[in-house]
Formats: sequence, structure tokens, C-alpha cells
Amino acid sequence: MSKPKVAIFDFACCEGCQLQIVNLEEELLDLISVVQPVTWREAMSEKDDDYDIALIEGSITRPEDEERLRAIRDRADILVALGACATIGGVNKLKNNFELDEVKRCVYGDAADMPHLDTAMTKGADEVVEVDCYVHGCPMDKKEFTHIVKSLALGKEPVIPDYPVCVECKQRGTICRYEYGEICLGVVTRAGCNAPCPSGGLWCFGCRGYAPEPNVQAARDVMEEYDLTVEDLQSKLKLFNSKQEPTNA
Amino acid sequence: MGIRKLSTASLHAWVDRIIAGNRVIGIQAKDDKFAFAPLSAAGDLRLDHDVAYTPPKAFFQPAIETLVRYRGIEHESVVDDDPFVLFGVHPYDMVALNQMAEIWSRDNYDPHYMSRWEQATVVACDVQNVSENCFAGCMGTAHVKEGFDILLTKVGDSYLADYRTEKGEKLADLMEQSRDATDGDLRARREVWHANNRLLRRHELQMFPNNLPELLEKSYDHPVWEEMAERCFSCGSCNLCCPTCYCFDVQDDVEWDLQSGERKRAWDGCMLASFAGVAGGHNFRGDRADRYRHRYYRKGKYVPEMIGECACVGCGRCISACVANIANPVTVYNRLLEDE
Amino acid sequence: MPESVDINVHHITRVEGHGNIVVKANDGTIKKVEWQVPEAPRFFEAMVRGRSFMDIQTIASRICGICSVTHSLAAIKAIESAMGIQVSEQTDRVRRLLQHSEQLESHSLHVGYLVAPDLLGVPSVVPLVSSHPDVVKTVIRIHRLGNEWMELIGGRMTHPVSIRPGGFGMLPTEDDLRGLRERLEGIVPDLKTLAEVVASLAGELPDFERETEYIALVNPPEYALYHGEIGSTDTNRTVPVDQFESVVNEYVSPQSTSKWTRWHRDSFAVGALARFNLNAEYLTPLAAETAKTLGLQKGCCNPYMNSVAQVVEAVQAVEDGIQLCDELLEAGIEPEKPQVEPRAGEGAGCVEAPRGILFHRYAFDENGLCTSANICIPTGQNHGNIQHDFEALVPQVLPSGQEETERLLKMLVRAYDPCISCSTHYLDVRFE
Amino acid sequence: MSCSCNSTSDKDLYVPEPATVLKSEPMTELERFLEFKLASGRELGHMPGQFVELSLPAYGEAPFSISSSPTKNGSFEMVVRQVGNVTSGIHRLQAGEKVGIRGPYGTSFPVEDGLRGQDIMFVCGGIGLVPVRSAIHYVLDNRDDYGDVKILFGCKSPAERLFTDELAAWEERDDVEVLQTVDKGDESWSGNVGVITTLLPKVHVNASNTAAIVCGPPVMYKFVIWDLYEMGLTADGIYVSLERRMKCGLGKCGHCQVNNIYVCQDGPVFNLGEIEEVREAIQ
Ligand SMILES: Cc1cc2nc3c(=O)[nH]c(=O)nc-3n(C[C@H](O)[C@H](O)[C@H](O)COP(=O)(O)OP(=O)(O)OC[C@H]3O[C@@H](n4cnc5c(N)ncnc54)[C@H](O)[C@@H]3O)c2cc1C
Ligand code: SF4
Ligand code: SF4
Ligand code: SF4
Repeated sequence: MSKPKVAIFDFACCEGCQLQIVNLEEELLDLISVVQPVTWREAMSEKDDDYDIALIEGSITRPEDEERLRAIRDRADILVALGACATIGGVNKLKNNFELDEVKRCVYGDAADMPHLDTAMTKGADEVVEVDCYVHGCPMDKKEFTHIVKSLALGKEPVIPDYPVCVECKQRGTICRYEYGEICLGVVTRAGCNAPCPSGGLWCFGCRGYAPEPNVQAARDVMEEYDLTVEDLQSKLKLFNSKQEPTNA
Repeated sequence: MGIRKLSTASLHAWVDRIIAGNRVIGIQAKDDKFAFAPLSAAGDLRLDHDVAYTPPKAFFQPAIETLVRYRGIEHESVVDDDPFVLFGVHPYDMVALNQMAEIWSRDNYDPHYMSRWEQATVVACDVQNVSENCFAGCMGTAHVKEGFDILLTKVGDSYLADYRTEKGEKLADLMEQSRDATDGDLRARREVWHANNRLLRRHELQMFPNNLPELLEKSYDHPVWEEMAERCFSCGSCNLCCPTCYCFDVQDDVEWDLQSGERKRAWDGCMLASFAGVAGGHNFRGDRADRYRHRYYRKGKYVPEMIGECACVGCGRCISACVANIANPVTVYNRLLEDE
Repeated sequence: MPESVDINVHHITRVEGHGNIVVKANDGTIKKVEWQVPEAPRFFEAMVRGRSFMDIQTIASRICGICSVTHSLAAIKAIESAMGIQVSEQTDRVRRLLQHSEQLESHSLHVGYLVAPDLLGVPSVVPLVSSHPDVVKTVIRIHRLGNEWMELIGGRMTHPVSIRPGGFGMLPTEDDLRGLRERLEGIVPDLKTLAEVVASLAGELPDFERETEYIALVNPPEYALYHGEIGSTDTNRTVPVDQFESVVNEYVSPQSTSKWTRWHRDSFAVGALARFNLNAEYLTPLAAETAKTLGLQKGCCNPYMNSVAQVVEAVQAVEDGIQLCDELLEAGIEPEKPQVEPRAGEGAGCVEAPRGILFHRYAFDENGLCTSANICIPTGQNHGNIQHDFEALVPQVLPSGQEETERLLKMLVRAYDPCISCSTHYLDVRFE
Repeated sequence: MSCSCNSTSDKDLYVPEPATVLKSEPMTELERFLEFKLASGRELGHMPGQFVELSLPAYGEAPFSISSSPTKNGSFEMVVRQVGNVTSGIHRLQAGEKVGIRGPYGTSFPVEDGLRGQDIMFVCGGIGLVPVRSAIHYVLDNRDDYGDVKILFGCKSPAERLFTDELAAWEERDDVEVLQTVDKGDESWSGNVGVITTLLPKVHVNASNTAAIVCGPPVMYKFVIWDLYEMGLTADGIYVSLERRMKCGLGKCGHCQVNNIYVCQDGPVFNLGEIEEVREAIQ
């Protein structure tokens, strides 16, 4: 089997996920022993439209980006969504909670009506095209990324956790954020990141999207016990999971 | 073997001598909780801890461990045999470790777990401060009679060190300024045990634990399972923090050569949604309530039927860990008893 | 020789974010020289409205993956200023220690992975792996340390989680700090090697100068990165951070619709070179020596030298990092439990990001919910200056032909180390 | 039913031993037939109904029943349905390649002693034929030791039928009664159409001397067992093989636990009498 050709594309995002690829350091050399990058604007000048695997970073926020993504989908055998912006729309989806016109006016004032400032509702990649594989997280976890690349190279379905972040907190011995009276979305969020946020002194804000069958209703029910409000919870859920069911906690 | 008495100061001096020659894992402060961690000075040891946040099983069955290393089809067993001293294990956790040793060694002997167990010198310590949810007194685990190499009990301002094994004696040999315990000391120690039996009851189980299998036998269709599970996140916290839960998952990690790598096992939990799911989408315990019930049955019936002891040792960790506040075994078992 | 060129670099490579270069000249007459930024706008200032002050850092960090630490710090400082919070000396030190990790990580990434290929005439770092393996390994070691340092203090690489309003949610232990200190000491030889390599290639940097106003934080007698006021090479007057709007003077350029900035001149520059020009005398000893080795002198106005200034700053970050470790270890680490009661207010926060001075301003209501935000980003501040550099450079280099012109323009853009995804929270350019 | 694995303290039961693929060929769209030989040359030493953990480095391990009879020497056979990672990896195996084997594990159909002299009825749905085939061969290779032998086999569609040659050969024999059905027929199929329970009324059994061996998808058991009771069989005369998620095969990982039973150790073959009262066992 010849090395699969990989192309990396970015849409609206902070490029932190691409940075995680660079952060592989020496392992980057191992990576290119298994796959052959042919297009990667942030790191190399060469470009090639012939590729097997397309890695998509960023959310889709403009009609022209949808077209670009469709063209990429057509060329790629496997399309991988890289990071929260691409997998679930990520933080960019916060915008969807406002009137779009008002959002533009807020940032651009009188210039807001100019056509190039047009923005549409933010979408994750799979709201535009079919996605074969998800690398969750904001930013994605580089270890999980390498696991996924190796799996693709082996023709294997990557094993992505389908349980909540709590599991990884317990595995790490991290003290539960609820012990500090804070809302942590770990209970409804898909693990796989190794819980860096709760372990690093923050709560989980749900960047990996919901775990399968999240019990959001239960989360709503327990708020009172911690002197927290459902509004607090809703607000937290919106941060990374706006307009993605089930948000109506 | 024997029982020695030493002052708190000599205890510290003794611990420092142990540290000088051994890898010591000791109970220490972690934020405003306590956790076992590598100990570098006796001053960091907190024998007054209420409960170790993560149970000591983590040092025998690590959260993630390598079982086998492979290169192509050549497989090689990976067994950790680095000796260590585990310092400050509470009695209920000691009971849990004893159960685990029984389970991991019976039928199919597990060299990975058992090697660590055999290499460990366990210094248990009677409880000085009760954690908010401990109910060990109800489970008969407020005090432990065996399994440890040394048992420390604080009596007044001093400690009694009861060493039972050769490994324990080796450590005890490092004590300076200690004397044999007197009958009076032993009486004082018995009082501590009695007191602890009363104090470690933050929740009161209305029955003896050995009646649980019978009670559960009759409770399979009780509404409590559905009612409680309604609020369950299927987060597995109650499993993973439990000193007697040992279920695991196994996955292969592969190197970049795509040929060699490691087969690893990691903590798993029967409360997690896909625990009993198989390829093709069928899930043998797809309902939250079924999973919820399974955990209580496992603690109160299945494991007891296997090893003859209740698998809940009353540490109360699951009660604290459950965000939904539904994981309290005492609440559930009492409810079953009430409705009988 | 009258030259005709038609340069249209659609999405310049090896920079963070999307930028275009358009140059059109007919028979030596320059028709068009433009630096364009077609990055999709992301509307951060609008998105943060209604969010709790406790979530602002999490969101602000996402403006840019490469400067996530400094965006976080600027946001936190603004929040604390709005809520009237004083942080402890320990918090202050640990934050500065964290900021240095990003300086090291970002500068080594930029110089090693993005600029070095230009200096060595290859399209990416990949060919260097076989042609200059030792250099690549050195860069990797430095970059890795920057990242692991960031992870240690910030809780992870990229988008730190330990920083909270009022203090840290997670602090390094004293053992951590001792370990870090040792590693920082250990990286010094690699930094020296890097400096030597860059010095040996400095001849490849174009000899182009343009009188420029440089703007950076100043806080004598330190090489200001975290505290201080806004200084300029055009004036001795400094401006308090809270008045940053009067410095950046955002305006809409007639040639493009992006908001540009200017103070005393048509444009100004921020970044490593700006900081060096304003603060060189306060460099730590080895950093000062490195500047000498590299031939970098105060008053330099060759934008290509920004990459060289970054190397100097990488050394500075490590030296000052060691100093901060020592100070922290001497004082001993005290647990922190930041508890902040929200109150209504408004505040600005400023830090030096790797790419230059960065401003955040937020207003909150009495529940601590954000009511408005203004974020002014270094790359945004540099866009105008890049344009003016282009205008000065193109006539000089046009005779060397299309290819060379294009190469030098791309190198120029890269020298600024633009972080375009940052800048597009508010900036967009009309382009054809 | 005995468990053949014994505990030793000096051996790591997680370390598989190498085996060579002798044959690997497609059977149906989803199933592949594989024949293996242990590299050490030793016989696997299994009994019908037992399984092994097959390990494919980098892909993982999964449990598979041994489909060949212990009466066949020198090699053992498996049929693997492609459903996930390990099974997809196995489907790419070619003759000559190596895999890892742990086992045999679990209980077996008591063909060796318990069932001698009895009439035996095999009831298999789909891939359930795979483990049962081991017992069928065992019984047919010792044909004189048993009474009447009936094989009932049902499949979703004709294309999914396994071991069609062997089924045909068994049909030819006059000492075996073979009945087959498919849930949904097509032009290639002239036999019975209907679920497997539609075959049961067609056979006559001497209930007091008949043992039924039942294996198939989870949904099948309840219905088949119900009908067997109707026919007069008792739980003690019915043997089932259960499938659960499995990781270790050693009674530790907890995945296969059904109430207090570990399917990997106490099963996969159970006398129905043992588990009839066990909730969750037969769904
Ligand atoms: C006793 C027993 C005998 C079996 N015999 C056969 C057989 O002869 N032929 C055949 O094709 N299949 C058989 N299976 C099912 C087979 O084990 C699964 O299809 C296989 O585990 C799927 O693995 P996978 O990696 O391809 O799928 P994935 O979905 O990628 O599974 C990942 C892991 O989950 C577990 N798992 C998933 N599905 C099952 C399952 N159905 N049973 C147990 N564990 C599972 C395994 O540990 C597996 O490694 C048997 C199962 C058991 C328990
Ligand atoms: S802990 Fe939560 S927010 Fe943090 S990386 Fe994991 S999923 Fe994302
Ligand atoms: S069930 Fe709960 S109380 Fe009982 S041993 Fe486990 S964690 Fe402790
Ligand atoms: S900890 Fe509570 S919510 Fe989580 S799985 Fe256990 S019972 Fe359910």
C-alpha cells in the first residue's frame, strides 16, 4: 500500500489544531513516514490537488467556504474534521445565538453592510458535507490525532471514547469541579482529551461535544443541589455546543 | 513480629529512614483533599487524612497499564515488579485490597496485578478523621485484621505499629526510639477500634451486609432502579472511584512502524453506556436502570457470592463522586429493606 | 529595465492565517501593490456579549491558537481591571513565567519552521530534516521545551486552562519549578546554536530599511512584556494602557476596508523588533550578548530583522524564566483559591504577545456578564505597516523581476510573523 | 462442561501464542473461513463450543468460537464475520500470515460424556452454526455413540448460508435429519421460508431422550426455547451458547458478566437449567 496523500485545509478557526500537528515535534517525521502531506499552507509552500485524505480545520461561516469544502470532499476519499470548529462548529457558533445582522453591526459598525462581510450561520463540517472521521477537541489532542492517523493508515476505525470526561478525571485522580461548586460539563461531554481542563484548574466546557446519549435533563435537575442555576448550565452548554442538539437543557 | 510504640516525632524519623531506602507512596494533601503520591519527606505524610481521593487500588491496577508488548506476532509480557511501600491505607481500603488480591489471584492468576501486590509493603493506618460519607462501621470494615504488613494506630500522642509480616518487620527494624506496646497500650488501641466502629457511620445501613444477597435476590424488579437511574449520567464515576471495582477495557496502541506496540488495559465501568455493547449495535445492558441495578447487585450479591464478602467496604467515595447524588449504596439498600 | 509583473499570491503559505499579496506593474509603472487579508471574519467582540466574566478567557484564547496564552492574559488583566481585583505577587510571577513559555514556543516556531526555509532557499522545513538535521533537531528541542513549559504552567499546550480571574486554578509545584529551571538552564546551549545559525544566515536577509514608528510596552528598568505603559520610538511620552484607543487610532483605509492603525505617522509596527527598539538596554545579559552576535542594534528599521529580534527574545524568555523560577522558589508556592465576586465595570488589559502589543477591553454588568468588548491585535496593527513597507520595497526590487519580487514580499510578510486569524476578529479586506 | 484453563502463577495468560494461517477464504459477503495451526505444533486441545481469543497486533483481540471438531487433528478452523476492527483485520489475512491465540476458553457442549446415547437436535441461527458445527462434526465422527441426530438451520437469506457443502453432505446421510429455512427467499431458494421456529413443528422428537443444542442471535433464544418446552423438552435437556462483549476471556474484565455469571468462564455453553432463572441471560 502506498502512503496515503494528505491535504490540510483551514476555515474559520484559530489554527490551534494545526499547531498541535506542529507540536508533534520529532513525531512529525514519523507522521510523514506513514502519510504524505501534499498540501499544508501553514507549514509548506507546495500545493497539490491530488490527495486521499483531507483534514479540515475550522468552521464554515460563509457560502463560498461551503463551496470550497464541497470541492475538497469531492476530491478526498476520507474527510476528517479536525477540532471543535470543524466537528461541532465550536466557539464560532456562539455567533448563532445572535441576529447575524446585529453581530456584524456590533463589530463593523457602519461598514457592516459591505458585501464581503457577509457571514452566515456557523456550521460544523458535517452540516455541509459527509464527514468520515472526527478528531474532537479545542484544540484537538495530539495523541488522539496520531492514534487516528495510525488507524487510518492501518485501515482501522479509530477507537474514540464514547463515555463522559468524568472517566478520565477519575483515571487521573483529578478532584471533581463540583467539589468546588462549579458547573463542569464533563458529565455530558465525550472524553478522549484526558481531561486537561478540570485537571488544570478549570471546568470542562464541552469542547468535544456531547457524549452519546448525554443526560442533559439530569444535569438540569442537579443544578439546585450545587446552588447553581439552570441558566448557568444553559450558558455553559452554549459555549461550544450552540445550536447543536440537545442544547435546550 | 510485634507491636511497638513510638512518638509522633520518632514516627517521622522512622518514615524518613524508610524513604531513604525505598520507593514510598504516601498519603498527602492534594488541594483540600488527600491523595496517595510519591512521598519525599515524612513531613508531607498526612495520617490524619479523612479519605484518599483515589483508592489505593490505583497502585496495583493503574488506571492504564501495559499488559503485553508486541513486535509483529512476537508478544512479551510486561510485569511491573518494582517494590514499593504504600503508606497510610485506611482499614476499609485494606479490606478492599484484600478482596482484590483474592479476585485477581483466584481461577486465572493475573501476574500484572499480583506482582505489584507481592512487591508492595502496605502500611495501614486506623482512621483519625472521618470523611463526610464514610459508613465503614456498618460494613464491618472500620477496623482490619489482616492483609497489611504494618498497622499504625494513633493512641494519644503516640503511634502503635503492629507488624505482622517479614516485609513489615524489615521496615520496623528501621525504627529507633520505640518500645514494645504494653497491655495498657493495647487496651487504648481497642478503644480506638471501638470508637471508630461507632464513628465511621455517616450513613446508617439498616442491616448486616451479609443479608444483602438475600435482600437483593428479591429486589430485581423494585422501582428504585428506574427512579434513581433517571438521573444517572452514565459517567462511571461511582465505578472508577470504588476501591473494589476492577473491570477493565483492553486496547492496542501501535507505534509509527504500524507493527509493534503495546496492549493496554484501562479502568472501565459497568455504569458506562456501552460497557455491555457488542459489534453490530446490540447492547446487553442498554438501559440506564439495568446498568444501575447491576452495580448494586455486583457489590451486594454477585461478588459476595464469589468471594464470600460484601464488595462494598463503605468508603463512601461513590457518594461523594456522584454528581447526580444517586450513588449512595446505603440509601438504595435501606430503601429495598423498607419496601420489603 | 522596465518591468511588468503580475503577482497574485492567493493565500501566502507558512504564515498563520490567510493573506494575499497582489502586485501589478506595467512597464515599470506600478499599478497596484496590496496586502490583503481574506480570512473569514469571526466576530469575537460580538460573541462574548452576554457571557460570564469567567468564560471570557476561554473564548478570547480561541482568537488565536499560537498566541492563546497572551490573549488569555490580556483578557484576564482586562477583567481584573474591570472588577478592581489585585492579584498576588505569586500570581503575577507565575503569569509572567507562563507568558515567557509562549514567547519561546512561538519565536522558535516562527524562526525555525517558517522563516528558516526562506533563508535556506527551500519550500518548507521538511527538506531541512535531511539537509540540516542538527539545526532542525535544535529547533525542535527549543520548541518542545516552550510547549512543555506552557503545558506545565498553563495546564496544557495551547488554550491554557489554569489562568483564572484573580489567580490560578492550578499552580506548578515547587518540584515542577525546580525541574523547569533545570530544563531552562539546559536549553541555553541550543539557543546559542540557533543564534549562531541565524547569524551565519543573516546575510540572506534583504537589506531594506524604512523609517518606522515602533510601539511597545515600556516599563523601565525591565524588558517590558507584561507590565508597563505604551511607548513609541517617536515620542518620549508614554500612554497608560487604559487609553490604548488613543494610540491605535483605528481608521478605515480608503484602499481597503480593514481597520488600520496609526499614531504619529501613517502606520506603525509592533512586535519583537519594536520591543527591542524600545527596551534593548534592559535585556538580560545573554540576550544582550546574542543581539550583539546577531548584529542587531537599537534603532534598526529593517523589518526583516524582526526574526532576528525574535531569536534575542527567545534567549530573554529563558533567562527571565530562570529568574522567575528562582524568585518563586525562594518565596515558596502558596495555594491560591481565586474567588471573584462580579461587579459592574470596564477595564483594559495589555500584554506583549509574541507578535506585538495586544489590547483587550471589556465592560461587564453587575452580574459579571459582558456587555461590550474591544480587542486590538498586533497583526491588525501591523497590516498598515506591511502595506507601507510593500509600497517602499516594490519600486526598489521590481527590476529584479517577478519571481524575486514575489519572494521578497512573501519573506517580508513572514518576517512580521502575522497571525491573521487573530486579526480577523475585526479586520477584513476587500479583495478582487 | 468443564473449564480447561488452569491457573498457574508463573505464566502470563494475556500473552498469546503464535499460530499460522493455513487457509483463508471468503464464505459469504461477510463471513470468512480460516484455518490455523499453532506454531508450536501442539494441538489446540479444545472441546466443541469453546472459544479462543484471537489477537491481531495493532488491531486488538476478540473472542471466536472454534468451528472445527477436536476429532480433526493438526489444525483448527474458525469463521469470522466482519463487523469491526479485529474482524476486518482478520478478513485481510492471507495464508502464511500469523496471528496470536489464547485459549481455548470456556465451557463446551457435553458431547463427550453427558450426551452419549441421547438423541441430539442442533438448532442454529445464522452464524450460530459456527460453534455448533464443531459439535456436529464431533457427533458425526462418533456417530454410533448417539441416538437420532437432527440439524435445524435457519438464516436470513440464502446468500448468508454457511457451510452449504457440508449441509448438503449431511442432508445426503440417512443417519442425520437436516432441515433448513431462510427468513426471506429468492429465486435460488426452493426450500422452507420462515424463521427458524417454523421448522420445529416439522420434527418429531422423543422429548425424554433428546438434548437440544441451541445457538444463534440473541433474539432467537426466547422463541426457540419456548417452542422446545412446548415439544416437551425440559431446561435440563437444552444447551445454549451465549455471546457477550468480552475483553479478557479470563473472568476478570467484567464485560461478559450476566448477573453473577461470567460468560467467558461459566459459559459460553450453558445448560438452560443453570441459567433459566438468571435474569438478563436469555432476552
Ligand atoms: C464466546 C464468543 C464466541 C464468538 N464466536 C464468534 C465466531 O465464531 N465468529 C464471529 O464472527 N464472531 C464471533 N464472536 C463475536 C466476535 O467476538 C465479535 O464479532 C468481535 O469481538 C468483534 O470485534 P471487532 O474488533 O471486529 O469489533 P469492534 O466493534 O471493533 O469491537 C471491539 C471490541 O469489542 C468487543 N466486542 C465487540 N463485539 C463483540 C461481540 N459480539 N462479542 C464479544 N466481544 C465483542 C471485543 O472485545 C472487540 O475486540 C464471538 C463472541 C463470543 C463472546
Ligand atoms: S475537559 Fe472538556 S473542555 Fe477540556 S478538552 Fe476535554 S472536552 Fe474539552
Ligand atoms: S460502592 Fe461506593 S461506598 Fe462501596 S466500596 Fe464502592 S465506592 Fe466505596
Ligand atoms: S456516579 Fe452517579 S451519575 Fe455517574 S454513573 Fe454513577 S450513579 Fe450514574
